[in-house]
Amino acid sequence: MNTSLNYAYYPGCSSTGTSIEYDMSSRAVCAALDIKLTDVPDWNCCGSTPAHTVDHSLSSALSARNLDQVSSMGLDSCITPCPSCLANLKTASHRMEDKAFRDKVNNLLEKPANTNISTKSVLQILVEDYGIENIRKRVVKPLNGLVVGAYYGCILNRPPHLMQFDDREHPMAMDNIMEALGATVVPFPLKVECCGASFGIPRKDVVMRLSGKLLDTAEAIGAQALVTACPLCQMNLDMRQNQINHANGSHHNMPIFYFTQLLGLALGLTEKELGMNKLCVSPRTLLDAMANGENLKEKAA
Amino acid sequence: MPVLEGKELRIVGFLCNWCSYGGADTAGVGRFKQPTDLRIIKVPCSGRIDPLFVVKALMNGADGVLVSGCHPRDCHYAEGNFYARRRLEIMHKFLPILGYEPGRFEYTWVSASEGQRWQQVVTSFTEQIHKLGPAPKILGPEASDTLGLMQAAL
Amino acid sequence: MKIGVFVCHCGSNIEATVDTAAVAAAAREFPGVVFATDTMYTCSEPGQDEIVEAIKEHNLGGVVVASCTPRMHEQTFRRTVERAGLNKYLFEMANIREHVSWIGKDREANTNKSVDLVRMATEKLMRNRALHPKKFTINKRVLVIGGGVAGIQAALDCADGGLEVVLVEKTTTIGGKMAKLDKTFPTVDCSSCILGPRMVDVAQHPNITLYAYAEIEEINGYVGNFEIKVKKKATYVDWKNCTGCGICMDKCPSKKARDTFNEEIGFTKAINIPFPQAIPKKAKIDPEFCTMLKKGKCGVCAKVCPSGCIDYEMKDEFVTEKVGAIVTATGFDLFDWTVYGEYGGGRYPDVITSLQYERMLSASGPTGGHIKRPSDGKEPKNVVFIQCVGSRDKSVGRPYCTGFCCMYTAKQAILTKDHLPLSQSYVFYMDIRATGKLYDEFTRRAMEEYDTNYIRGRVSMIYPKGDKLLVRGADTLMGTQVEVDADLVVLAVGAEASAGASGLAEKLRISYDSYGFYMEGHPKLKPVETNTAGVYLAGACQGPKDIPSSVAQGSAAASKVLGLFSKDQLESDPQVSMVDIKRCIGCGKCIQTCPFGAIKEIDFRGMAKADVIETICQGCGICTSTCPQGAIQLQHATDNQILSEVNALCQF
Amino acid sequence: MKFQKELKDSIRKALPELDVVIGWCGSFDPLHATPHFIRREEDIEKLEIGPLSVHNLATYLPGLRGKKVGIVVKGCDSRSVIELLQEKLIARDDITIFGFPCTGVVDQAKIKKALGYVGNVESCDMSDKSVVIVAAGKAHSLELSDVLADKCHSCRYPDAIISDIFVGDKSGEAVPAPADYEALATFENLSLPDRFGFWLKELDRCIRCYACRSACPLCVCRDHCAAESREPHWLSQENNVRDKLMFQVIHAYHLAGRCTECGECQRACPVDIPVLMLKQKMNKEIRDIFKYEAGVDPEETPPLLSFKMEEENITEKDW
Repeated sequence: MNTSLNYAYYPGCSSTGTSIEYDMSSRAVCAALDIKLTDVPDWNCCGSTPAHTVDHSLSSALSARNLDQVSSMGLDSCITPCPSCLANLKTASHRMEDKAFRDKVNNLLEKPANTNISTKSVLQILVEDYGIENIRKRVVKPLNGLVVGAYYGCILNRPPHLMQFDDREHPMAMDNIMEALGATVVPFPLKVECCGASFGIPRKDVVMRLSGKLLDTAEAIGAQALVTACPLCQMNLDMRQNQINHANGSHHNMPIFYFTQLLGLALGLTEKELGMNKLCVSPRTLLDAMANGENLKEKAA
Repeated sequence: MPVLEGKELRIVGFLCNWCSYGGADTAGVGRFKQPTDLRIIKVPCSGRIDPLFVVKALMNGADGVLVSGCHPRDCHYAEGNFYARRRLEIMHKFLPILGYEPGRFEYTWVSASEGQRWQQVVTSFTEQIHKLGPAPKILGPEASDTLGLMQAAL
Repeated sequence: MKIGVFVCHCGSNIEATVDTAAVAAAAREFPGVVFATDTMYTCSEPGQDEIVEAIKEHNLGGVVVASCTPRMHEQTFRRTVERAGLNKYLFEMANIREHVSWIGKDREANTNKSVDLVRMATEKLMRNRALHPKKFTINKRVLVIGGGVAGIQAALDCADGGLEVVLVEKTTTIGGKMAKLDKTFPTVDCSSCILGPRMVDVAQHPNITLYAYAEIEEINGYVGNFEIKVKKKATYVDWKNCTGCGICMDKCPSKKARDTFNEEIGFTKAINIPFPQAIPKKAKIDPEFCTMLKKGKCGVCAKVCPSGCIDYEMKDEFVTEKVGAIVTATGFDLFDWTVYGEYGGGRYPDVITSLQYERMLSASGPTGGHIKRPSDGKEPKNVVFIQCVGSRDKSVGRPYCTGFCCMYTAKQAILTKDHLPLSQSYVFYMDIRATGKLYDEFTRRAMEEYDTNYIRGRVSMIYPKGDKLLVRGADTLMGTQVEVDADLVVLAVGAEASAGASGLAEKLRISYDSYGFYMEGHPKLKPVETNTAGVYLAGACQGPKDIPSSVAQGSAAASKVLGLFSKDQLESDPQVSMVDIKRCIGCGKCIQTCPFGAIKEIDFRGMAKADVIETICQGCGICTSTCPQGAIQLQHATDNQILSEVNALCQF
Repeated sequence: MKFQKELKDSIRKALPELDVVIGWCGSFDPLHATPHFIRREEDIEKLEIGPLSVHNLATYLPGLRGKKVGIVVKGCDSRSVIELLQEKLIARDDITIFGFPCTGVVDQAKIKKALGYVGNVESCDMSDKSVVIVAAGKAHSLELSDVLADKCHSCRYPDAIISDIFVGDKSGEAVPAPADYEALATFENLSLPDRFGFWLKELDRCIRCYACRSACPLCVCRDHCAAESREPHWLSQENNVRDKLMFQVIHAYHLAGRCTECGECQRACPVDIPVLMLKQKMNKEIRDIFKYEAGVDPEETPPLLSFKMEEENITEKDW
């Protein structure tokens, strides 16, 4: 399919570290779907943690510069895989509509920033611009009934007026994509609950409790894996799964995929391109079973 | 005379009895603070308002004229505000040829329950008129009475 | 004209921010004013007496009172000047309270503005003429719209008072929301036991004509002489012969029709009688589900009907009724709670509305009075009630309090324990509003005797956990989060204006607030009147109301109608248009634009002229602003009267 | 003109059934025409039509209500007839309309301006393109197009839109282009204070003769005009510019959606006040908002005497 989709791509800091597999798989998937991405030149931190909690103008100045970089590319829309980056970019644009605030921010920058840029998540453009039906047509290796729960986290579509994407209480974007890829989607009741990310450093006990509940629930509804669209959620559930088990006395062994990884798999991309080896909880068994053509839904039952 | 020099401008309101006059009452009952410039003339229906009253007020020295009736479809007399809307709109568009800024005259709809909306309308209309400043005035029987002063002002 | 001006202090309401003495002093300088004074309470008896005395002493020809809005006391003062022998239209009011003293504190500006308003009033007054009403005969029949408990009460009271009543009900049975209830608070007596006999009374009353499954198509005319076009919707059953035996319903093979009476807990048949006590007890076919009407095949009901009254060809029918007054009792609808995503947005079968729960509790309901979870039919153990769903919530556009949910939730918690003694009820509430007789005692009983766990806080999320629903919320008194494993969640959904309320308001020419509830004539003093003469309100159409208040309003509206009809003739408002026959050129533009058909063309010495039918003219004045030469003038709002006000304000 | 004879023949044929036929004939000098009321056969020969037939004869129709009237109309005049019919101010059955292809009429003010005072006019020849006026023994030549009325330059309806008898060949089926309001647009380039000053200056000359009103075919109130009434008392009778201007606004507003821009008001003005412009402004707004043009369809309703629940082209102020 020949698409004319063309976006500026803002990777965000996590993509160079903890969520490198999200970045890899996002790029690979877009390439496979003929969606053209051009990296924002000389991008910088979006100003998310911790700037946004202590200094609004600094945090927005960081984002504003990135948006201005996009505008210098001659593009008017920018996508990013990370919901936290997205929230901050959008917040900056929104705040910059206020003249007093805009002046304050522009003062911090070399030159006044054009922040009139539409920003979306990778997930959003796949659903809204590319279309799930078109994704369905491109599936070459269906997921064979893999039983997944879709976990969106708390900021992907909230605050709703700012994010303007999907239902704030009951998003379905990833559920629908997974269904199109041939997975068995079990309704995950805690799909917009907090994983505890912002307490990741100061109050690990809270993370253990909140993320633990997510894993408990996922297991209770029979999910073989969770899919996420957020580097922080993924990190808490995947990297900290062992700690959670230890803290809560649980025995979870649940792979936590980025949705782009499973999407890539179904599009026929290799595990390597998708960074499957970067996941802490090994998806090996599931991947092998899928590769062997086993029906995972029956297996789960 | 009618206005407090330097503080108020002369703003005339024509309000229908059923909705907007009641809305202004509701605003009063709610103690919603409003600028003091506006003086209200009560008429039974916005359909009763001959747009020529608006012109008459302006030519007699009003700085702004505000008309308010029931929302379309809610007219107590079923159709009055529909006629009013056409006639007032035409006059609104006509006034600039005489030399009056279009913003000197506005018409709107406020229901009897909309005290807050009334406050909002009065406040922003009064601000609008203050922004425009005093309207051009006809200062005497001969054109020269006015034009002389206009020249002097320029 | 010698004019007297009275500037009211209204206690401190006006005096605090307006120098009334200065206003009176300024008024004394106006042309025509021979007497001006400020008074403490002009509307009080001594205040009114002062006006009467001044009229006599100074031989006044007209009076201006500067006080509150004319909507408050114009009638009062008109009667006062009439008492002193003046025509009541030789009176004007300047509104210096609602439009001046209450909206700003700048005493200088307020005083100055008040002087202006008094000047306008005196200038207009000088152009007022004595007006005399005409008498016209009235039709002493009353239309009641809506057959809920308020409408039933109004209809019965009017009928008992000897009036002929036409009762129009949208659904196939009267009874309204109350008929769906199991029990009523705070007495916990059976709803249908108290409402049922009143419904039968309606059916049997010789003075009441009932049109069920009918709607108001058109309303014309005015107080005393309305003409109503009623649409009798097609039922496909000849009600004259239907005995309500129910055989058709038994045999109907189409079993998936929407059961609106039971709030769609389960289904009903395509031909059905909503419930056994329905009045009228007649069957109706739901064309959406009837195979015969949809596909032309079936016809079972026609075969089994013993009185042969099935008519698949039936069409809507229109009847015209003439009445002199209208009572509107169209009730309320329930807020669509599915906008609350945090409550599942409608995805969880075991999250239900309070009215659905009520049907479940009712012995004549779809579960025979057994509390069963819709998902699996099991008896619940933990039942969670959530209050203020669509009440007191700006985010969903419903900032008002529905007012009766606290009470019915307490009742439902009590009934839950009665039905299932081992159950535990939880109520998430914001505040408890129990301000009726025996109401607070009742909610305390729910807590203390029935062991209902009241948790003050909102619910943030409901999600399924196994076969239960986990309800998570805040307990704001404890400052903690609470989670309850619920088997069933009941949402106390708020009331909103009934669908179609605004459409009916447009036909009735009455106003409604931004939520669609009808506006009463005065929030305190005219609770059942509207600003349209001859149209009255009863029950929840004016705002959410519980049963006792609705019944009280039904009776109040009836008493207003009986009062109106106590005279054989009504006086028409003389504030109507009048044609100056010399000036009229017979162009007919006024006839063309009059919304009421109140102007006709007459032949005057061979020339066409316009003529106003005074009893039909409603006094809008569209004709006056249409007539280019000003030959037709609305009395009391003539061009000259309005121009005099403009000129008083804008003196070059 | 070549169809003059044909017209006279048709009038001759129709006259027995009619009380009067209104046309034009020569006036006090060869440069002027005057309305001509044909009641008898011998009046017919005096009929003259041409560039001097400036008067809109429809003005006489409401006053002759009840009589059988024949009327000769230019294209622009016919629109006034339609408007009167639309407002039921005259009865269709009572009037017989004679149409002809008009090629434009002169604006006497332009001739006066071009020639100045030339003494007694002895003859006037208006051939297709030029005007030759002999006065006091001296010939003066003008281009016809230079002295045609403004409205003729932008004429969109040269042929009567409505007629019972049409003589001559129609100028064509051309679909009329939308009116352009060039002069109005130029005026609207002025600043607001300049416009205000303009009207005061112009109206200062007004002598309140009300010729504008008397010439207007749609000023049907006649003796009952709001301008001179006390009930209602819109205007004082004092000599002040405020009331003079107010009258013009009243006139324009009362004509809103009715005026066909025949220009009689301005032609009749003895002190040359450009009063037509106010009516054109009303018409332009009426056209923009209601997509309506007066005097085209006798079955239409003037827009200010009707309404729509939803007005597509009215955007109300957002507060």
